[in-house]
Amino acid sequence: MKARYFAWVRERIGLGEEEIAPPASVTTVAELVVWLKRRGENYAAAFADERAVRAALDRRHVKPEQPIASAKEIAFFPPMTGG
Amino acid sequence: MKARYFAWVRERIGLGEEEIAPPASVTTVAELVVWLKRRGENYAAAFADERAVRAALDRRHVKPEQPIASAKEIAFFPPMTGG
Amino acid sequence: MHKIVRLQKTAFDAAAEVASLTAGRKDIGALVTFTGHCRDEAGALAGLEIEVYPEMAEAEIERVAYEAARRWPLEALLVIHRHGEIRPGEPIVLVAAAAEHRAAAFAAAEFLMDYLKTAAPFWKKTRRNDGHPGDWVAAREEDDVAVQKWQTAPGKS
Amino acid sequence: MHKIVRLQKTAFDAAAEVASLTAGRKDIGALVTFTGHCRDEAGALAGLEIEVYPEMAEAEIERVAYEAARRWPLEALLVIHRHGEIRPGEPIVLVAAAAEHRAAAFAAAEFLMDYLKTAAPFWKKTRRNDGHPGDWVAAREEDDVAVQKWQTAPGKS
Repeated sequence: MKARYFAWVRERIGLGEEEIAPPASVTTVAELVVWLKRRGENYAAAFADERAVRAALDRRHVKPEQPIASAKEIAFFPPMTGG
Repeated sequence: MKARYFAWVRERIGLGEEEIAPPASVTTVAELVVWLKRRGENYAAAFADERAVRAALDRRHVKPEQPIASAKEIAFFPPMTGG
Repeated sequence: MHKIVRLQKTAFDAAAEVASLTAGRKDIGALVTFTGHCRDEAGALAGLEIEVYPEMAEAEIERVAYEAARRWPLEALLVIHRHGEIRPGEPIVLVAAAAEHRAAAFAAAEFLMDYLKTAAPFWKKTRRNDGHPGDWVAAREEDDVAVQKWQTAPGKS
Repeated sequence: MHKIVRLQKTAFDAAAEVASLTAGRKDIGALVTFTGHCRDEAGALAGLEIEVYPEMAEAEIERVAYEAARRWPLEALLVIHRHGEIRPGEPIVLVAAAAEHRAAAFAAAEFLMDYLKTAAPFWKKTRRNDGHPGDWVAAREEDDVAVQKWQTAPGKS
């Protein structure tokens, strides 16, 4: 699946997007965050305060307990500040 | 004092404004309306439904029980429909 | 606070009026405008004739504008209200409220409109396309209800 | 209902956009617009850089515009949101809602802004005049509170 990062999540990870292939044991958004944090200090820094990071699955807002299922795209970002 | 009439109050009375000199016994807006209604059928028609007519004393909205005191100008008109 | 209040017979250009209110300003984060237009009621109306009690209208609008500026932290405020002959599609009233943040701008614009509708001495008479004489527009009960919410509203928020 | 939703990098002319939305219409009685501008914070800011998740932003704004049209009887709706570099004084976002009466136009415009603020994927970073790196703008708690009122709000009123 494609992962996309925005704003300071993007800056801390150092990437705007990447292909990721989590193992089958990773079934929810929260579990994916745990898995990403193990990939390096940059990921650990981005998700240090998990409550500060929001997620969207196939471009819809989701909660951490949401199953990833067959989603094609997941995005992580801080609370939005548009408008 | 000067009396001014607007919208259908003006049309029914047939005048936009006039000088009036109510007797000293007329002390409130409501009493002035009673006095005006006796001046002719046109006034009686304008004030037939007294609750439908609003008043302003020296250009401020007032209730029927408001004393006229030394006001220079009184206006009568239907509920406003601006905006 | 920059404030403009105007009564006039001629049509106005809402965009130009608002532009002049905020030109060169870099401290305004939020601008809310309301424009009220004359509707043609599916072709039935040739327009409106708006009667005004001019001295009282100016005093009332100034009073309401002052009250809005007391309740909310505003940067600029504009009220223009027309009277006389109005044709369908033309603007009748323009209210603009500018503030640092949007909550104050929205609240002030809606407050001004609710009071203009119920307290400013204007009366609309319709002009019909079928030649029959027009009627005085009746006051809407919703307008009396709308204005009541501000009587219990807090001050600066 | 006439609806326009647009994301763009370039500045827009709010007046011209609104004029094009309502041109020739004689059924619109009430038009409410909201314009959000970049403030200079008393000269401290050189501007903003707005990051966007474009595919999701379009989908979210369309969804919110659809919901607004479901809740209120609207004649026309416009949302334009910029991204990229914005200078102080420039417009960032424009929302316009047109209806027969003002209550629907005010409510829809405020609803759209409250959702744009909290649900549309845009992030602002400041650019400073003193050469220091800018910061990501923090979300405001008031915005989360503001959007909650629509969750208990009734449908068409």
